[in-house]
Parts: sequence; C-alpha cells; structure tokens
Amino acid sequence: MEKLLTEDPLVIAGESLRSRLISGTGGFASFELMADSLRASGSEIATVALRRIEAVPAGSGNGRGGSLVEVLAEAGVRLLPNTAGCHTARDAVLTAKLAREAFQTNWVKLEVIGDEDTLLPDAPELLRAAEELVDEDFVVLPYTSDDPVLARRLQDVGCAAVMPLGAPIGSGMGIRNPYNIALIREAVSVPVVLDAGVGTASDAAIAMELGCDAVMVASAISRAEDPVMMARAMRDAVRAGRLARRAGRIPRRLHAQASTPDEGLAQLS
Amino acid sequence: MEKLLTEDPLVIAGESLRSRLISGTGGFASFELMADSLRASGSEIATVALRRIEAVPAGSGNGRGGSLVEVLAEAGVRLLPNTAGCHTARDAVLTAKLAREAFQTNWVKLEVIGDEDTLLPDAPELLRAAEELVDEDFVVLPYTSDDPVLARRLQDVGCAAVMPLGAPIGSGMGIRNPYNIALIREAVSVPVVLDAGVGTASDAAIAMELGCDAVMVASAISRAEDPVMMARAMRDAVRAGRLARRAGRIPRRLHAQASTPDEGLAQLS
Amino acid sequence: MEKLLTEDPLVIAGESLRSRLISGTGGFASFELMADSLRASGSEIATVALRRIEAVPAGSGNGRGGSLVEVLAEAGVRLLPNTAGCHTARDAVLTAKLAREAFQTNWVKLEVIGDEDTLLPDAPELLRAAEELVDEDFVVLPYTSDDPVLARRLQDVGCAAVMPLGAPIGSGMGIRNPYNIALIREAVSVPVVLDAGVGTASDAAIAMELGCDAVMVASAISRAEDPVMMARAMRDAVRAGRLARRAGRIPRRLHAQASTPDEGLAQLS
Amino acid sequence: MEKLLTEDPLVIAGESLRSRLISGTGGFASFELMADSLRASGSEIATVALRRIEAVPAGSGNGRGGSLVEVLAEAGVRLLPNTAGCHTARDAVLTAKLAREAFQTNWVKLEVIGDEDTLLPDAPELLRAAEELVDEDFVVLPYTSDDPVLARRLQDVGCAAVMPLGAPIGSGMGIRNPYNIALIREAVSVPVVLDAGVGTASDAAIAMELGCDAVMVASAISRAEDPVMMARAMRDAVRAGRLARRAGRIPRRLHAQASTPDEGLAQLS
Amino acid sequence: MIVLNGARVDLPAGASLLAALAQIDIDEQSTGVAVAVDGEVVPRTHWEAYALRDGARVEALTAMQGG
Amino acid sequence: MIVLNGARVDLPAGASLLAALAQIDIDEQSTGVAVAVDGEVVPRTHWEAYALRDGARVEALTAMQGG
Amino acid sequence: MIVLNGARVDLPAGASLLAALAQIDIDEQSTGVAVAVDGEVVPRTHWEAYALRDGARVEALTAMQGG
Amino acid sequence: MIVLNGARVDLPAGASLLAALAQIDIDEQSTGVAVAVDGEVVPRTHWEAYALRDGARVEALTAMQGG
Repeated sequence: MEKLLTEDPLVIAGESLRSRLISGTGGFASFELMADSLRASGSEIATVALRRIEAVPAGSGNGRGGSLVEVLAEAGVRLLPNTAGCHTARDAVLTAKLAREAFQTNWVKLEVIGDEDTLLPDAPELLRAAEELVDEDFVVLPYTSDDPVLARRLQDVGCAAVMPLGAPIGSGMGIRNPYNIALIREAVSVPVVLDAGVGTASDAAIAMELGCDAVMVASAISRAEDPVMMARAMRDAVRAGRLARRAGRIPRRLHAQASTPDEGLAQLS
Repeated sequence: MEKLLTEDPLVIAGESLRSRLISGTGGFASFELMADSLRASGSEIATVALRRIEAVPAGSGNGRGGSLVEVLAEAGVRLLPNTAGCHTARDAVLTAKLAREAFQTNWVKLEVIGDEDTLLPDAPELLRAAEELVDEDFVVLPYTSDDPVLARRLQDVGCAAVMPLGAPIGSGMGIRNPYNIALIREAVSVPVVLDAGVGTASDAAIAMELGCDAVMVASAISRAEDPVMMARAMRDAVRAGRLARRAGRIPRRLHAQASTPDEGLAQLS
Repeated sequence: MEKLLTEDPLVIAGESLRSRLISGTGGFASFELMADSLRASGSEIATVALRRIEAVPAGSGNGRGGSLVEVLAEAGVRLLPNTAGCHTARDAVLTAKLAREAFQTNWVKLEVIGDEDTLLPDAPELLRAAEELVDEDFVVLPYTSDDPVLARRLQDVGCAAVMPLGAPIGSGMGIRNPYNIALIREAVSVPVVLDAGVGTASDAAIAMELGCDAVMVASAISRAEDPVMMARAMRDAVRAGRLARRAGRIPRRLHAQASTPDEGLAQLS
Repeated sequence: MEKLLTEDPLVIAGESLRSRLISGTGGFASFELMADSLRASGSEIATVALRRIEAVPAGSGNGRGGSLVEVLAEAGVRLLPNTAGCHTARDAVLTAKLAREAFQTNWVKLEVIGDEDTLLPDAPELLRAAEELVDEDFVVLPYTSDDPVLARRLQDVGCAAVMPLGAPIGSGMGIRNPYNIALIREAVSVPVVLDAGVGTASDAAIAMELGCDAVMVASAISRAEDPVMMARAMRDAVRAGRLARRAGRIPRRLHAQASTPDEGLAQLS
Repeated sequence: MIVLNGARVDLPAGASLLAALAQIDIDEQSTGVAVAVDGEVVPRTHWEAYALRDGARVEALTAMQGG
Repeated sequence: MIVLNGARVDLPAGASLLAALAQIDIDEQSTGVAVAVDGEVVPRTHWEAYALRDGARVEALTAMQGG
Repeated sequence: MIVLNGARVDLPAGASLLAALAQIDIDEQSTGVAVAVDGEVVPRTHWEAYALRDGARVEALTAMQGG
Repeated sequence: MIVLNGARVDLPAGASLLAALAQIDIDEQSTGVAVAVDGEVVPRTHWEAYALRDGARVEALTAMQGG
C-alpha cells in the first residue's frame, strides 16, 4: 500500500500528506490510548483545542498542554488547532490567533457553533470568520454544514479546504445526506474533508466513495470499546473507499446480471 | 495486519482461512486480469462454474477448463465449484457430483435459481438440494435469500455456512435489507457469508459490521473499471468492517455529543 | 371520492371491494374502540383468529366469539379468518377448515410461522399448505415473505392474492425492502396486499405507490395512541398512495429543475 | 373530515387556514388544468412569480398576468408571491415590494438562490433579505435549506414561518434528510412548511409525520402525468400525515410483536 | 374421560359430542363456533350423533380478535 | 430614449412613465401590475406625474405561473 | 449415434465412452473434467469400460469462470 | 487586581503580564501556551514589558484534547 499512497497523496494548501484520515484527540481515556490509536490510524494530522491553563504545583508539568503537545509530537502527528466552543466570528478569530501564537502554525480548523444541542455551524458567522482569517494569512479549514452553496462561498473567500459534516458531532449517524456531499464535491475544487458524524468504518468508506478527499474522525475512535482496533478499521476503511472511488464501481441496477454466463450450460435432465 | 488476521481466522467446516473475502472468477477480461485481481484481493477461495467442453484443434490446450484450474492454482486460491444455472434440486445435485469428480473437492456453493430476471433462489428446491448433498457428504454453502427462517432451515439440515444475498446478483445495490442480515446473524451459528449485491467497498464493510463472517464478491471486482484496484479496495473494506465490528462502535444518537469538552473554555469577549 | 373508488375497485377472487385497506382486529382496548376504528378506516374486510372457547357462567354470552362476530357484522365488515399461531401446514389446513365451519367462508388468510422472534413465514410449509387449501376450494391469501420467487410459486399453485410482509409483524418498521415489493408486483398478476410492518400512514402510501393493490394494517392502528384517528390516517394514506400510483409521478433527479421559468425575469440591478 | 380540519387549522401570521397544502402554479400545460388541480388539491394558497409584461396587440388580454390573477381568484386561492430568480437580498427585497404593489398583499415567499444547478438558497443573503422585509412589515415565508440553525435565525429576525427544502426544487427526491426536518421542528415555534423535493404522495405524508405544519407542492403535481389526480393524492396524503402525527404512531422495533395473542391457541396435532 | 380444550372432563361412556360441548355452553344453535375431534373437523349436524371415544381430544373454537 | 423591460424605446424628452407604459397597453386601471424605475418601485398613483429621465430603466411586471 | 454436449455424433455400435470423449480431445489424463451419461456421473476409471447405448446423452464438463 | 483565567488575582500596581503568569507557573520558556489581554493576543516577547492595567482580563491558554 505504501507505494500506492505515495502515488495518490492528499494535498492541502501545498502540503502533501500520505494519510487521508485526520484524527481528533478528544474523548480518550488516557494519553497512552490516544497515542496508540493515533499510530494505529496512520493519521498525520490531529486536532487540538485551546483551553485555560490550570494552576498546578510549581515544577510539575502535569495537566500542562505542553505535555499533550509532546505526546502528539512523539506520535508523529502535526497539530491542527480548532476553535471549538466559539459561537461568534470574533471569538473564533481571536482563538485562531492564540493558537498560532501557541503552536506556531497558521493552520486552523475553524468552528463557529450556532446551536448547543446539535453543535451545527452558524453559516453567516462562519463565513465572516473565514474571510477575516484568510486575510490574516491563515490556512482555514472550516467545519461547515452540508450546504453546497455555503461550501462554495467558503472556497470563494479563500478557504484551503471545506469540512462538511455528515451528521452532528458525536452522533455516529454517518452521512445523513449523501446527495449533498456529492453536490459539494461538484461545487468546489478545494479538498473536501468529511467531518463529524462518522460512527463506524463503513461511514468513512462511503465518504471517500462519494468523492471526499479525506475524513476526520474523533468520537468514533476515541469512544469505541476498543479505540486502537477502531483506529485500524478507520485507516483501512478510508483506504478502501479511496481505492473504490478511483477503481470505478459498477452501476446499480434493479434486476440481476449473471456473473456466470449460461453459454455451455449442460442439459442434465 | 498479518498478526491480527491469524488471531481472527474464518473457520468453515473445520478449515481455517485468513482471508474473509471470497472471489468470483466470472466477468474478467482476461485470465491475467483475473489472476492479478485475485492476488490483490488476498482471497484464498474462488468460485468456478461447470460448463461443456468445446471441441478444439487437437493438441491446443486453449479454452480448456484445465488451463483455468491451472491459473487459479498459480494464483494460490482453492476452487469452490458452484451450481450456477441450475433451476431444480435434481440438476444442482448432479452438478455438484460432477464438480466433485472434476476437482476432487466436496465443497460446493449451492445455487438453485427460481427466476431468470432476478436470479433469486428457489427456497423449497434449495432446501431439498441442500439436504440431499449433506447426505452425500458434501460441504454445502447455499446461496440463499435474506430470509432468516430459510437460513435457519439450511443450518438445520447440515449446511456448513449460509450465503444470503444482499441484493440480486450483479445488481450492485449493496445490502437492501440490513435488518434481515442482522436477523440471520442472530438465527444461525454457522458462518454467514454475504453473497451477491456488493457494488463497492463500503457494501462489503457494512456486511462485516452487520456480523457477517465473510463476503463473496464477483462482478463488483471483475466488472469495475480497474478490477485490480477494486480488489484491493474490497480486501481493505472487509478487513475494516471486521475490525469495526470487533472494536464496538459508538451508539447512534439524534443530537450531538461534543468531542471537545467546554471545561476551561476561555472568556474572550 | 365515492365516485373515484367505485371507478377503481379492488377485485379479489371475483369479489369487488371499494376499500383497499384491510384491518386486523387484534390489540384494541375494547370492542367499542375496535368498531369505531373499523368504521373510521372504511375497511370492508377484517381478520379474525380462532381460539378455544372458554367456559363461562351459563346464560352469559360474555367472552363468546359470537359477540365478536356480531360486533364485526354491525361494523359492516366481512370476516377474514387467519391461521395465526400455526407452525405447520397440517395445523394451518385444519384451522382453515374449522374457520370455514365456524364462519361459513372459504376465504382464509394463511399464516404458517417459522420463527417465534420474527414471526416470519416458513416458505416450504406455507407453499404446501397453500396448495392443499386451494385443492379444497379455499380462497387462499397467504402471508408471505418479500421473496418474489415464493410469491410467484404461491400464485402458481392457485392463491387468490399474495400478502408479502413489509417488515416483521408489529415491528412498525415500514417497508424494509421496497425493491422486493416492486419485484413481486412485476412477478405476479394476482392482487398484492402489503401485510405486516406498516407503522404509520406514509408506510401505507408507499406500499400503494410501489404497486400494491391493498394494504393490511393491524397493530399500527390498534396500538396507536388514538386508534380511531390513526384509522382515518390509514384510510387517507391508502387512497393517496393509490391515486399517486395512478397519476404517474415525476422522475427523481439529483439536481434541481425550476418550477418557475426564468423567461421574462426582471433586471432589477 | 371537514369537522376534523376546522378543529385543527393551520395558523400563519394570525390567518387561519383549513388546508395544509400550498400549491405552486408553474409547470401546468394550461390555465384550465391548473385551476382544476388547485380545486382538487383543496389548497387555499398558491404561489405566483413576477415577470416582465410582454407587449401584446392592443385590446387582447392574452398573456396578461391579470388573467392569471383572475383564474386563481376564481379557483378560490389567495396569491402568495415569490421572489424566484433573485440571487441577492437587494433584488429579492425589491421584488417583494413590487409584488405588494401589484397584488396588495404583504405576504411573500422569499427565495434568494445561491446556485443555478441546485437552486439552493444562499444563507447569508436570505437572512439579510428576511430581516429587511420584516422591517418593512412583510409577512415573510423564507424558502430555506434544511439547516436547523439557519431556520432558528430566520425565526429570530421575525419570519412568520420557515419553508425548509426536502430536496432541490423539482428533483422529486422527497426528504433527503428527515433528521434535519425533525431538528428544525424542535428548533422553531413558527409553522414549518416543507418546501421543494416532494415527488409523490408519501413524501408529503412523511413531511407531516415529521412534524411539519404544511407542505408546499409544485412540480410534483403540475408535471405529473395526471396533475388533477396527483393533486387529489397530495390533498389526501397531507391529511393522512397530519392525522398520523396527531394519532401517535407505534414505536419501531427490530423484532416482531404478535397482533394475535397465543392465549387459547388450539392443540391440533 | 375426554380432553376438552385441554382440560380433562369426565363423561359417561359413549357420551355424545353435543353433551361434551354442553359443558362450555355450546349447542347446535351457537354461532361462530367450530369443533374438531382428534384432529378432524366435526360439522355441527353430527355433534348429537357423534359418540366420543374415551380419551378423545376435543377442540371447540370460536373467533378471537387477531392480526 | 428609455429602456422598458429590456427594450429601447424612443420617447419625447420628459415623457411620463404613464406614456411609456402605454407602449405595452398598461394604464392605471391595469390589475396585477407593478412598475420599478431605476430600481425603485413607483406606485401607480405616481405614473402620470413621473417624468422619465433619458436612459431610465423601467421594469413593468405582472404575475406569472411559478413555483 | 449419441449426443455429446448437445451435438449428434455418429459412433460404431457399442463404442466406449472413452472413444466418444476422444472426439473432443478428452482422455483419462485430462484434468478438471467430469462426465455424465444419461444424467449419471461416470467416474473416469469407467470411461474405457463404459459401452454407450445408441442415443446416449453424454455431458462432458469442465471449469469455466463463474459467480 | 486583575482577572486571570476567570479568577481574581491581586497584584501590585503596574505589575507585568509576566508576573501575573508566574501565578500559574508560566514563563517565556513555557511551550504550547498563548496569552490574550482584554481580547488581544500578547506575544511572549512582550510579556515582560506589558504592564497590566487594573482590572485587566488575562486569558492564558494551552492545548487540550479536542474534536
């Protein structure tokens, strides 16, 4: 497979990646489980959030984000900061700037949430924040709804990729509206990364078959009964879906088409 | 993965197999493409049909089934003869006996077709043929509908596995009724091999996630634009679906569940 | 609507019916609620089961099936006895004969159950019982799986209609495999009555749109929070689905087609 | 039904309506067919577009919108002008004002299109136009995507109802994402009118079962083979879906639940 | 002794089916009722003449609400 | 010269909107009609008094069957 | 005359199955082949001894790509 | 008095941001950390020179596991 994947890299903002699976870091029972899962997933990028530093006994490095950053560095993944928890363009932009300061990366997974129950994005605020961050030279990967028009607008303001949701974050419902994902694939030329909703391996494969360039998975791995095994499953599923998309599937038909021809059929009775 | 798969073998009639993907041999443009696809798929078993020998110029081995058998042997797969084209228990039983004579195997993929348009099985004839072949010491793998009661009856008469269809042969429609496949998984203890209907990689992954022990793929590989690449996709998809089943997926929920907790969220405005 | 429905009657075994909704009588909280629901549904046929007479204080007519028969007669529906609870052809045939004796009707809804969990039919036993009852001059309406081949066999042995399931009895899952219902519609010329699985009104409409000639509804009405209102809903839904089938629906397309043409569009800016 | 429906009116902006089906007027082969279909549908509201007047021979009233207005008045429906064809808030607002001038109604179905292929709305422009029209005392019914957050924002700026799409206009694909329609129902308190995507009767019933207060149908009626019959089907389907929603459907379950109890089952063998 | 709807019932030797059915208030006028003895239908016109063997299994059935 | 529904129409200087609309048989009695000049609605009560500037863009709209 | 894979073949009376199979270049060394006469399997060890009746229906089968 | 990550902290007038951060064991060598004062990012190179106004709102953030 190595050969194959280097033949078929994912390119975002000029950076070439071998893995088409982006992992989240939330929801793991331990740093160790997180690190093992990340290795098993083959991911080269992992998302992190920004939160307040808690005062800790002097000297001890515990609970320090620093240690998380170190663990991720050891796991060989690059950080993709997100703006999770932001409800306005203003907060999201400031959070992105703090992340750039903290991690020396101008990449950001832009989240502007519009509703607490569904954690769905707020379209107008998202578009406003994206525009502003692009002006500030960020590489913006917006978490967006599955609206093809909004995806196009986000590309038009300069986003490096779009990250439409398949279903609400953590719902595990898979891709509720595959038609819209297919329409987004038609509507934009930047990479499409399916984000949110993946519940199991086949969901990731379907995303790739629909034409997504990559898949982001968080809870489906970290909250699975066996996160490391699910990480392997996701790695294989993304690979399978990508290969299937490129291989050109057979058409769907209502009736059967024999895979064994009748020519030469014996007359036995 | 090697390690993993030897940990988790597929066992049919006491035989242990490392691959959970069974391939068909029909529909390939050439023996070479067939052999390359079989290797790429990792399959250890491939189905063949029985047809009349055509008279050929003496000496030439062309068109001889012999050469097909040799190609498959070189590709390292064992033969699983089918009874494709049979419409009665009588014909299917005789065909199975001829296959045993020709290939020295008592394994048979039992097909008794009830309708030309859909190539769906004929339940009563299928059950009759299965019973008779079990009495004749065959290892019977029946191609059956997705009817859980029929699957149970087939197990009860001694079939070594059941091969329910996901959708009509060659239709590429995937698994039209996942509930029935799940009910079959509950209804029988013998291996369940999803047969017919797989159109692309995610269909194979879904079958495994539903609890199937293996997947049979024919046209979806041989008639794909790039059969070798699709064979790779199917190999990875079966692996992904099996791992996901074992890893224990997260539950589905209508609303969202944050993968990034709000604790420590900054007050930026 | 009167005019319309007399224009488009349902004909089973030469009998012409104005309603395409057949109701069950099980699961109602009271005879009164049952009668009101039957009237609201517009059904002309209602199924009943046969069970042992319980000894009761002399004189009292309570608990007597007789009273059920009378209530149904008052509600203006004809009885359709079923063979619910039978697991063999032999029991089903005897039950049908007892029903003929008890209710002076040679119509029977034939049920031969193969599994307690799913209450799915046993294909070979069902076919055997159907054949025997047709020979005994019964009008046989078999409750069958959604297997098009079995439906065809049932027609071939002389059944007056076929009653394929949409989903297991009482599951309320709707039509799990619409493709098979459409294939059954193609496979037989006798009336197709969708039986079992209907959970709400749209399920009944979908059945009719798929080409079913009628729909049988039991639990979806009797166990609804408001059975009389749900009976009305089912009446309207069956009518709607039938009309829609006859009216010829528009094709499905991935993209949009304007319902408002652009010709004459103003240039406002 | 009359009694029932007056018991359960649809109220938009204080106006009480007996029909929960809103019809489009585009795509009919003739004014006569349009009028007959509107009558058959029972609709009390029909949408119209605004287009340029074409010069015609003096005296002749042909091709005059006037005549369309008269035909609709005779059919007993009130006009709901739309802003079809507008791609900016500015154009949509001006079109709404022209409609108010032409038809003396302050109701408007607000459409701001973002993409020609899918005719999907442009979220930020739509929200801007809605806000402006509410300030100008319009009763605004916005055609929106199935985004629950956007629906909430539209309610918050004062829209009298929201009209989420089930699928692209004229696609006949039904409701591609029923989860989002259910989430919109939870997210807003104003009436939810399912707009666009309905292809056949069951789609309209499903919309009502999901909790929509009404359904808008255009091409599915006007482009059906028999528009008048399809209009009847839609009328009945909307009624059926509404009744089913109110009646309280049974839960879905994987396994069966007998509608005929086993108590008193005979021992026949 | 016979078995009527699963319950043992003591009857004089050679008692008629009609006599047995009387135990559960069934007679030839009862509507919506059918009877099988030892797995065979016995039409109501034969109930009086039908002499039950010792141990006969009688099933007397009627309509019940059902699917 | 003005532009009426996209077509150039020659009119005497300072002609009224009402005069322009007469070209397409519209007058103050016409029902179901609305008019915008240069992107602003002009109520019918102003048609007669409204003097069109040279090059004015007039849109005269009416109802058409639609979604 | 016999029928070999659906085609009429003229053979001397009492010819052996082996002789018939020679028509299509099949002998006891051929691999992946099986033969039925009049609906019954004939093991290759019997081909030489098996005398074909006049009109015998011979099916000689081999592997073909399939399902 | 300033507010550091939501908690009131008493500091001498004109104390530096660096002094405030010391309360939570952060200094210019700390990795994976960023700081905003009153809604504006303050680069670590300015922490020492930055004199906090009374009531300044300081947010000191670092990486946390997330979506």
